[in-house]
This record gives sequence, structure tokens and C-alpha cells, in this order.
Amino acid sequence: MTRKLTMAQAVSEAIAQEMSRDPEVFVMGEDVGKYGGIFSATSGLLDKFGKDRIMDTPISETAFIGAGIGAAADGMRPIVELMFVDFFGVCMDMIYNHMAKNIYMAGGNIRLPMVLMAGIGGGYNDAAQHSQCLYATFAHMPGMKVVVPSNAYDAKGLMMQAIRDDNPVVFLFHKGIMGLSWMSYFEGSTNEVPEAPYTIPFGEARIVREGADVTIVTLSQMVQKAVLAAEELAAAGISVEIVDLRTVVPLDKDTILRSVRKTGRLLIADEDYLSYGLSGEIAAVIAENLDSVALKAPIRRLAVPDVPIPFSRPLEQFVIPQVSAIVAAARALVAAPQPAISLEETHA
Amino acid sequence: MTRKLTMAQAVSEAIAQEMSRDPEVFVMGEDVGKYGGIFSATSGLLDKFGKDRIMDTPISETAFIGAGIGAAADGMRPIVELMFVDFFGVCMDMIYNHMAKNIYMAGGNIRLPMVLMAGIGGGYNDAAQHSQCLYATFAHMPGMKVVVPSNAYDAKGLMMQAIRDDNPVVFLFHKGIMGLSWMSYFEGSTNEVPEAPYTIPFGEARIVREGADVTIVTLSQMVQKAVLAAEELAAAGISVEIVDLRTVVPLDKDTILRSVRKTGRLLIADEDYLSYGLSGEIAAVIAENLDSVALKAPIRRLAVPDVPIPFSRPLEQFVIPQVSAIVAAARALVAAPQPAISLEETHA
Amino acid sequence: MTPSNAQLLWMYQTMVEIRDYEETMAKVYLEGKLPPNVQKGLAFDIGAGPVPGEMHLAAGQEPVAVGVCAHLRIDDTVVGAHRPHHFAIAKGVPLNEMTAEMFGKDTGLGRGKGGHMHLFDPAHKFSCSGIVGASMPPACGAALAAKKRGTDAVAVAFFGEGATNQGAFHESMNLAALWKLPVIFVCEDNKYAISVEKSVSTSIEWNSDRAVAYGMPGIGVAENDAVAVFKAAATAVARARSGAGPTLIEVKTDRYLGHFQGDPETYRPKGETATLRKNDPIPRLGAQLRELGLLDDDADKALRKAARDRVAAAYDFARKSPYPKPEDALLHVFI
Amino acid sequence: MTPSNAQLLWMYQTMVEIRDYEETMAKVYLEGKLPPNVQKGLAFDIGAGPVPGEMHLAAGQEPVAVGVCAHLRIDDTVVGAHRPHHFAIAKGVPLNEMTAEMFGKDTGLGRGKGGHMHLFDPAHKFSCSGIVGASMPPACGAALAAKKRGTDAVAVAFFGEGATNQGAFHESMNLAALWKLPVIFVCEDNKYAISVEKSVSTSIEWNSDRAVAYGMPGIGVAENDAVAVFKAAATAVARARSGAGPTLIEVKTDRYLGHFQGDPETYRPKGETATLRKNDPIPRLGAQLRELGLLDDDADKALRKAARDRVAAAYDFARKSPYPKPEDALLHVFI
Ligand SMILES: Cc1ncc(C[n+]2csc(CCOP(=O)(O)OP(=O)(O)O)c2C)c(N)n1
Ligand SMILES: Cc1ncc(C[n+]2csc(CCOP(=O)(O)OP(=O)(O)O)c2C)c(N)n1
Ligand SMILES: [Mg+2]
Ligand SMILES: [Mg+2]
Repeated sequence: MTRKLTMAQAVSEAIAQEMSRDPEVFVMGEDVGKYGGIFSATSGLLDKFGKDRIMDTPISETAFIGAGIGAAADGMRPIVELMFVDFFGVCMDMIYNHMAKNIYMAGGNIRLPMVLMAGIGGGYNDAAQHSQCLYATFAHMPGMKVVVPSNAYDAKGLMMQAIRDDNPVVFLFHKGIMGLSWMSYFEGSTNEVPEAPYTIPFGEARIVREGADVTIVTLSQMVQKAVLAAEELAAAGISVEIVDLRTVVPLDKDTILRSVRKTGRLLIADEDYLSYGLSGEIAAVIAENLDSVALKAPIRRLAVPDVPIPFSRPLEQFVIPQVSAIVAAARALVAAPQPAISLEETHA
Repeated sequence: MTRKLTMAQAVSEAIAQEMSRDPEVFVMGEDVGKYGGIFSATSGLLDKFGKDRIMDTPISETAFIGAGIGAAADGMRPIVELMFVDFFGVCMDMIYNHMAKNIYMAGGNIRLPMVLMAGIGGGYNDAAQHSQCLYATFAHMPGMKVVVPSNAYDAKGLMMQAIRDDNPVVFLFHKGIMGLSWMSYFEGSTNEVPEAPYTIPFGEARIVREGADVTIVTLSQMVQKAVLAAEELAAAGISVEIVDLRTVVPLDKDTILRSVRKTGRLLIADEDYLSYGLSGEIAAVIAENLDSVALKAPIRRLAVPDVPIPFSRPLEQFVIPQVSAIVAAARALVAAPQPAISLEETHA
Repeated sequence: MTPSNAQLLWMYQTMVEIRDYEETMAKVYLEGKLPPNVQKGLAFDIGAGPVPGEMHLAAGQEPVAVGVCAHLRIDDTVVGAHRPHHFAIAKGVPLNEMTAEMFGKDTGLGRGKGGHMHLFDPAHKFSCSGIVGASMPPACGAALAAKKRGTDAVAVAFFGEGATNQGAFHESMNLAALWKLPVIFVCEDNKYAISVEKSVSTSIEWNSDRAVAYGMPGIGVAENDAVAVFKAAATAVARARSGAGPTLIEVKTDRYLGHFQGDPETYRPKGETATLRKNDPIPRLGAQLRELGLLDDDADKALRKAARDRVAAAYDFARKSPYPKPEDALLHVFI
Repeated sequence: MTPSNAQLLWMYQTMVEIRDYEETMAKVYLEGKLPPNVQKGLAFDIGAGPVPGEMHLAAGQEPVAVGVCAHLRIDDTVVGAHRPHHFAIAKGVPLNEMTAEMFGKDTGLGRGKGGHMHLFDPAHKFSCSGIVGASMPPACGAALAAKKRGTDAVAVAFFGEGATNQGAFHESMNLAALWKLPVIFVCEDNKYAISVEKSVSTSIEWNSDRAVAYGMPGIGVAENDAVAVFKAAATAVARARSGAGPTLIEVKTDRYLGHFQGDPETYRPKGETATLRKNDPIPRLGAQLRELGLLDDDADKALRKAARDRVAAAYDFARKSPYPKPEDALLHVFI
């Protein structure tokens, strides 16, 4: 029988199993030891593996992420935690100019098996410097795989995959689905997780729910919101298909296209900033393929409307797309004038 | 009679005129003094204004950009140079978590009149850490205006506007259009510049060339490439309209939509990385408005294909879109099956 | 320089007010966050209640704030970090608007947009940031502005001992020393950076010894004591005002509460805070005042009541203030 | 520790080879870059010729490279900065593949993808970066790996005096000292960071004095001399190998050429480089060798010719190597 785990438990179990298997794996970061990671991603690991393999660091992200790069280039497999993704600004040079580019600049002559993990997301009023998603920022820069799980099962398999990958992987977990005892979370993210190790390949989106009328392309915590929205929409007679991207680099364009070809309607539900980010990229996938996608309505995007995340609850709830916003956007999509004829149909 | 200036001359003239007008304006950065800025953006300013106002800094981007923020919050108007935009990783926290967010977090109760300027772009084999554009990275994060001129006339007017703005402005000049004596450049970027001060409002794209068959939305150096491509295409009977965005925050969506409504075909020509960036955002503007845009073909994007910029000349020329690539893409757009029926037409 | 009687009284009364403010917040913060009002299974819900989000309180660290701010004028700049209330109060930031900000109200310093780590009061030249180490560069900038304008205003950057290992510390120290900026760097060594002890993060014992790396004076204050801090700050502020340049001060202080409210503090030796509290700097300064004849029971009571009233009024103001309209979230990205 | 005869000879011969390499590059680099072969109006075209892009040469700074690398084994790691050739050569990076990389050829260390600031040779544990200060954190990581594996390998981070004001310096120094990592930090003080003199960038004179801020030994080497560097490095490398931790070394050295090739050098006092060249460390070490009877005219000639031949062969190899196919640009983002 499989057990239910929170996403935090799933992540730390994946790390523990890989650490047991492979002595080259170790963990570095702020408060990853006694504290077990601020978001419990390394909970219990210090007791199991000791402080030589679960290393608390100074607040020196450039130095310890850079040290991870050096150790990885030497064949070790560091897992480095950047506590909140929002702190990337103090260490982005090590991340994007080195971790991400060294393999390429070496013409493929080195490996860089490193996992950089960080907490993302808002919804609990942690304001402008502690609530961002920013996955699109990493995804825009070549050389990093970017993994953004929505639930415990995926998190374990994707983390094991990440640790075994010889390339740098950025693993971003949304705080609001970790199943922490001190933050309300979406229960759908806590699910059955096999005890035995398993991996989930990167670049394969998951159809969370099949549907006929509207495709919602989404990821991370927003998947859980989309599920709630879909239930509400189903009651109103609107059949929603949910695509959970799971990884944004690589991006599973085929699954997106297949779903939108079927439903003819696309809603992108994203917790990152609206402009120049994830939602634009997904829109482009469609816009570049309008000869084979018959859209019944223009695509729609939900995302943070290009403002920093405000602290005050009513403001934050307004800027981060909520279940109700997904419902309203899906309804509006379905209500858009029909039928429409796509480029594709006119070619026939 | 107006004179022709290089873009570098235009930028330094704009700064000089504002410094003469307003004692609160000053310049900080590496090698901005005696050297006159590695890309000559501050050429001649040390002699005019002395070292208290044209300040060479240590290689401490976090400290001196942060100092710019502190001075701007105090009412001064610093112009801070980050030599290559590629170095943003060592100081992004000051840029995006502070410079960009402080006004918002203060509920509009402070001003932050600061210009951050940097050189962008490749084409001269400076490899992966010195050739990037990255404007989309800044544009994705709320709180910064992002200015990307394509020629000397615009550069002067936009720089004056930037200095006078009470908000932070990121001003990105492409090295390959500065008109430097040590780097080949596109001559179209050196043009007539009035001596008298003038400003160009942000958020107003410029129609560089009117056309009927294909819209090319582009910016920075790529505008000059598009102009050459348009001439070649005109000879082949294809009429191109070129939209120079000039600023990416704010983005002039109206001009883009107006042009694509007219031509029915969109090519985005971008020197930033392809995915999760500028080209996706422009594509989304269209995809969201397919009820009022009659596309004759799917949109097309040209950008750096998600690889770090390689050093070797044939490789770099391959990944950075060249005039020939623009020509080929525009031809392919026109050759795409026609006629196609848009959503809009079906609503009528 | 020893504090005048007025300064001693001001420091005492301000410490009392800060402590009351922080202890009140510790209580108010818990409202709505505990079972049975929260999602089933949770021990605590950080996002619930009238003051949601993280909350870093400074009870125990009052001497650092008052000892330094006793020397400051309204035109001097203070930049704090993620644990900012004691500095804000000592710098004169109005309690009402500050508290309203932490409640996310429209009357707050930032109309509710900033929250407790992002208090901006341009009138009192106070600001802070949730990013470790981020107080230092902007403080250099404020000092640079003062210098450029030829005033004798100074700037103070406060930060924790954990922050000294952030690159921004080093870059700012060098810049300030190089340019002889009128800035005072004040490090609060409260022994922990969240759960990480100083010995696990820092290769030497006294950060003030790092000042030599910049040719800057460093002053270590070994006692969590307002007068001791006052004396160190007197030297540093005078040096800055005179144009001689920056100083780095480190104060050994104590954090009585968790890193943030809700911190399980399992990393702390049992009984540690109880021991620390025995050396509480507030009663200690009170006793000194009494010895000097500046305080008696009645005056103390009155002063404490006055502080309590001001604090209570601020929380009341915050509670009664309206929330901003949701769509106001779209305002103020630019001005 | 004084160098053995073999070490003295190796240092001399390696310095000769480095100098020849750099001077050859200075010439080759200009090919195709000057009028009339370039766009009208240009004095120089950085993007033209067989070796395009920026080019930072280290003529004059050879003592730092050889004095340190004389102590290193193949399993020791070296991380350099944007001016990396002297380190690469002293660490044993093969000249052919290194040169081919700078020509952008498929036979290069990185198949032409890296270029001169991005030389990766995992076999000799050499790498470098174009970002100032970026050599230090990865060197800590290599040292950490050695420590975890219980080997006595060490890591060296080389960087310029300008880089010491980058946050990465401070963070890495603290981390290395805290974790007692077997790393040697070697600062080349060539007096300039592009056009900015050390006194305009750095608040103290000797960066080696900054070591005390980390409880780490600091060694200043006042002479641009291979033997002097050798001695300092001997202590530091021995300390690292023994598990006692890191050392910071600063060497006063001289940059004979521009910051990059094409640098107008208007910021330099007239005649400065001519004066510096009078103190050239290569003939100086040559004279010592002669005194010790380790060198005579014939041996010197032979050794110089051998170096010249190796260098010439490398440039020849590079020239004759094929370019990668354009579409190979899409490979190697991931492996
Ligand atoms: C750059 C950065 N890294 C990490 C954090 C997370 N963080 C917030 S407070 C803190 C500890 C700070 O310790 P210290 O500077 O000693 O201040 P104290 O909390 O003790 O007042 C950490 C690690 C952050 N906010 N910013
Ligand atoms: C973070 C960063 N800032 C700025 C630069 C631009 N830059 C390249 S080399 C250099 C000067 C470096 O001086 P130094 O460290 O003394 O080394 P040297 O060139 O003298 O060998 C500068 C400012 C850079 N590459 N990286
Ligand atoms: Mg602390
Ligand atoms: Mg130098």
C-alpha cells in the first residue's frame, strides 16, 4: 500500500534515498541542518547523514552556490538550497553565467550534476521580496532545466531525476503546496507516494484531467487551483482539460498543442509576472502553430499583472490569480463568439 | 543644420545637457571617468564635470548600484553604468528587489529617479558572458522602465526622458550601434541629432518603414538589420513594415496591433533568447487579440535559439539572427498558405 | 561621551516603548493563526489573522536601536533589515502609520503594499528591506548624497551578524571607506541567523575586527547595554559628521523571541532565552536611572503607561483603518 | 622553502613560453583588425580577424603563474579569471587545444564555444571565467570536494586586485576559512582594473591585509619575482595540503600591455610600461640561473627556441583546424 506524503516529505525522501545510494550527493544551504530547511525540504536529513553531508552555510549565496558548481564540476552531486527564489538576485551570476553555461562553454567536455532548489510563490502575505515565482526568469536563460512540481508524487520522481541528471537542474517548490504545518495548503498536493525510488522524465506534461471545452495550461500550485476551478466549471457544464507542465525547461509543446487542438480554447494560469514570461511563451507556441490549431476564441492569460506582490491581503488576493479568476476566465473563453475558423481549416 | 552623431555621442550629449541643467544629476560606474566609459557613453564628461560628478567606482556593482538607489531616494538623480548587462547577476538584488520595488512598497510615497545604463548585444565574438541582450529579463520584473534605442536620435531623446523620469529606468544600448571606432557598426544608427535638448516619450513605438505584406516587430540593433532586410525584400516584391519598439516597458501594443491588422503577418526579430522572453510576449499580444487581427499566416519568431552565445564566429553568426535570416523568415511568412480566415472575420 | 540625563531618559523610555510594541505584536500576530481557526492539521497558519506573513521581532535588541539613534537627527538616514521595528521606533517613525502598514491597511506607510519588512518613511528618512545585507548599499547612497550636498547629515545601516557574510557588506564597507562616506555600519550580533549560530557562519569572533580590512575603525560593544552602545555610536557619528568617514560597530545583543514568530526554536539550547532575559537591558538601565535620581516608581509607572497607551493607540488605529481597495494593487508601480 | 634547480628551470622556461605565447597572440590578434581591412572610419575592429572578441594578455605577470603552479599537481584545481593564459600554461593545459579555442575552432578545448575567457580543461583541472571575482567560489567547491574525498588535493583561485572589491571575494574567503578548505587565493595586483587605479578602487594598500578579517594568514609579495612568489606559495600550498586551511596571497606585479588588446591606455602615465619593463622578471630569473650555473647562452637559446617552436606549433594547429559547423551551435547546452 502506498502512503500519502506531503510534498516536503516527498522531496526530503527523494534526497535521502539518493544520498543513501550515492556518496557523492550532499546538501548545502542556509538552515538545512538542524532546522531541516525553512520549508522542510531537508527535514530529518541531518540526523540521517550528519553535518558533513547536510551542511549549514553562511548567508553567502554566491560563495556556496559557486562552491556547488566547483564541486559538481569535480564529479560530486551537490543539492544546494536557495531558501526563497526571491534571493536569486544576490547570486544570479553564479547561477546563470556559470552553473548554466559552463557545460556549453566547455563544448560538452564537463558535467555539472547540480540541483539548485528554492521555495517559490505567495498567498500568505510575505510581500514583494518573498512571494515570487520567477520560474520564467530561469527558463529564459539557457542551460538550466527547470522543474516545478505540483504534488508530492511528482516531486519525488522529479527530484530523483534531477539528482541523477548530469546537467544543472533548478527545482522550484511552491510553499503553498509543501504541506507545512504552519501554512495553509492545497490538499491535492499531498498524495500517494511509493516508497521505492522512481524517476519521472523531464519534458512530459501531465494531463491532470481530461476535458473538451477549455484547456488550462498551468503548473505548480496553480494546478491545484485549476482542479478546484474545473470542478466548479464542470457543475456549470464546462468541461476543462488541465495540463500540468511539470517542467518548463524542457517544455512539452506537443501535449499543449494536442490539448488545444482538441478543445480550441486556451487559458494559461500562471503565478509569475504576466509580461515577458511563461504565459507569453505558451501563447507563442499556439501563435506559431495557428495553421494546425483551430482556435474557437483568442487565448487568455492569467498571471500577476506586472506589479510587485503587495503585502496587504486584499491586494495580494487580487494580483495572484485565484480559483474564482480561473472560473471567470474559462467562462469568458467559452462565451466568446463561435464558431471561428482557424488557419488550418482554411487550408483544407 | 543638424549634425550626425553616433549613438555613443548622442548618449553622452544627453547626459551632459542634463548635468548642466540639473546639479542633482551625476554619473557612477566602472571606467566612466578617464576612460569615458568602455562603450563611450560618458565620453568627455569627466573633463566637463570633474570627478565629483563623474565617479569611477570599484568593481562593486551591488554597492554602487545600491548607493545609486540610496542617493535617488534622497532626491538626487544618479546615472549608474553597469558596463555589460551580462554582469547583472552580481547585483540583480539591488536592481530588481530594491530599485524596481521600493516605490511600490512605499505605496508611491517615494521617488526613485535613477537611470541604470548598460551595453548589450553580441556580434563581435565576445562569447557567452559578454554578448547578451537580456532586456526581457528586466522587462519581466515589474517596476523598471526599459529603454532600448536603435539609433542616435532616439537615444538622445530617450536618455533625456529617462533622466527626467522620477522612476527607475534601465537604458540598454547595443554595442554594435554605438558607432565606436573599434567595433563595426550599422551605419543607420548614426543619424541626425538636434543640438537642443529634446525628449521622446516612453511607450511610443516608431514605424521605421511602412509596408503592406509583413510586419517586423523589432528593437535595438535588430532594427538596423531589419531595414537592410526590408530593402532586399522590397526588391523581391515584398513590402515590409518595421516597428521599432524603442521601449519594452512600457510596451506600445497599439502600434503592434495596428500594423499586424494591416499586414496580417508578423515576424518578431529579437536578439534576446527565444523562450520565455520578448518574442513570446509580442506573440501573446497577437494571440490575445485574434478576434480583431486577421492573420494570414502563423506568426514567426527569430531570436537566439536558447543556447548561450558561442564564441566561434560561424556559431555566433548562426545563433544571432542575421539580415539573411530575416529575409528568409519574411519570405516564408508570405509563402505560407493563403487566404486564411481570422477569428475576426468570422464574427462579422 | 556619556549620555545626558535627557538622553538617558529618552533611551529608557524608548526601549520600554519598543518592548511593549514587540510584545503586543507577538500577541496580536497570533490572532486567527491557531487551531481551531485554521486549516485542519495545521499547528499555526502564517497567512491568517490581522497581521499575516512573516514577523521578526526585536525584543532584547533595544539597546542597539536607542544607543545609536540617540545621536541622530531627522535629516539623518537609517536603513534597517528584516527586523526593523526597534530602529523605526527609535528613529521616530510614527507608530500609527507603521502599525497600519503591518496590518495591510490603506493608512499604512506604504498603503499596505510593503508590510513589516518594507517600512518606508521618507519624512524620517527611514527604510528597510527583507533581503539580508541590503541595508548597506543604500545607506552608502544616502551618505553620498549628504556629502555631495555638503550637509553634515549621516546615514546608519543596521544589519545582523549573519548579514556580514553577504557580499554587500564587503562592497559597502570598501566603498564607504574609500569615499570617506558619513555612514555608520551597525551590526547586531544576536548569535543566530535563523537557526545558524555565528560560529557556524563566521570565521572570526568579532565582525568589528573586519574593519581593518578597509582601514576603518571598528568598535566592538561586548554588553547588550544602551549606554555602551551610546558611547560607541557617539564616536562613530561624530567621526561621520566631521567628514572623517565611516565606522563599523558590532554589538553583542540578545534575541528573546524566535527568529520569526512561529519559529519552533528547536535549535536553541533549552532555557537559553530565560538565561538571556536575566540580563534584560531595560530594568538594568532603569536601575541606573534610579541611582542617578532620574526615575522612581511613580515616574516609571507613568512612563510605562504612556508607552503602553501610545502603542495601544497605534494598534487601535491600525485595526480601525480601512483596507485598500483590491484594485489599488495596480497603482504605484510607477509614480 | 627555496625552489630546487629543476623548479627554477621550470619556472624560467615556463615564463619564457608564456611571454612568447602572449606576444605572439598580440600580433596574431591584430590580423585583419586594422585599416584598410575594416569598416571605413574604424581604427580597429574587435570582431575581425582569426581571433575576434576581447583579448586580455598577461605579459609581465608570469611570476604569479609559475611561482604558484610550481607547487601544483595535475589533481589540483586552478580557476582563473578573464586574463587566464599564463595560469593555463603553467598548469599544463595543452597549447594546441587552448589556442584552437581562441581561434574558435572545433579542435579547441570547448570546440570553439568558450573563447579566450572560457577555457575548460577538466583533465588538468583548469577553468576560468570572464566575470570579475567569479574564480573564487568554484575554487572553494573544488577544495570542498577534495576535502570530502579525503585527498590532499588543493585548489587555487587567481584574480586581480580589482576583483577583491567584489562580494564574491569576501564570501569565498569567509567560507574557505570557516570550513578550513584547502584553497589558496592569489591576487595579482597589477595596479589597474582596466583604467581604474588601485587607490581609486580599494580603501587599503595591501589586499593581503584583508586576510585577518577571516582569521586567515595573508602574505604580501612585494616583488614581481618568481622565486618570491614560489616561497609564499610554498607556505600556502603546504598549509592547504595539511588540512590547515586557506591562505590569501597578494603579489605586486606588472601589466605590460593594455587591459585588453586595442586599449588606448590614455589613463596610463606616459612611459609607464617602458619603466616597468626595465624590471622584467624573466631576464632577472635568467641572470639568477646563470649565477647558479643552471643556464648559459646556448641553453637559453635552445630553451627559447623550444618554447617558440611549441607556441608556433600551437598557433599553426589552431589556424589549420576546421571551424565547427554553424549548426553545432545548438549542441552542448546539455550533455
Ligand atoms: C540574501 C538573503 N538570504 C537569505 C535570507 C533569509 N533570511 C532572512 S533573515 C535571515 C537571518 C539573518 O540573520 P542576521 O543577519 O543575523 O539577522 P537576525 O535575524 O539575527 O536579526 C535569513 C537567512 C534573506 N532574507 N536574504
Ligand atoms: C562583475 C564584473 N564586473 C565588471 C567586469 C568588467 N571587467 C572585466 S576585467 C575588469 C577589470 C579587472 O581588474 P582586475 O581584477 O584588477 O584584473 P586585471 O584585469 O587587472 O587582470 C573589469 C572591470 C566584469 N567582467 N565582471
Ligand atoms: Mg543574527
Ligand atoms: Mg588589476
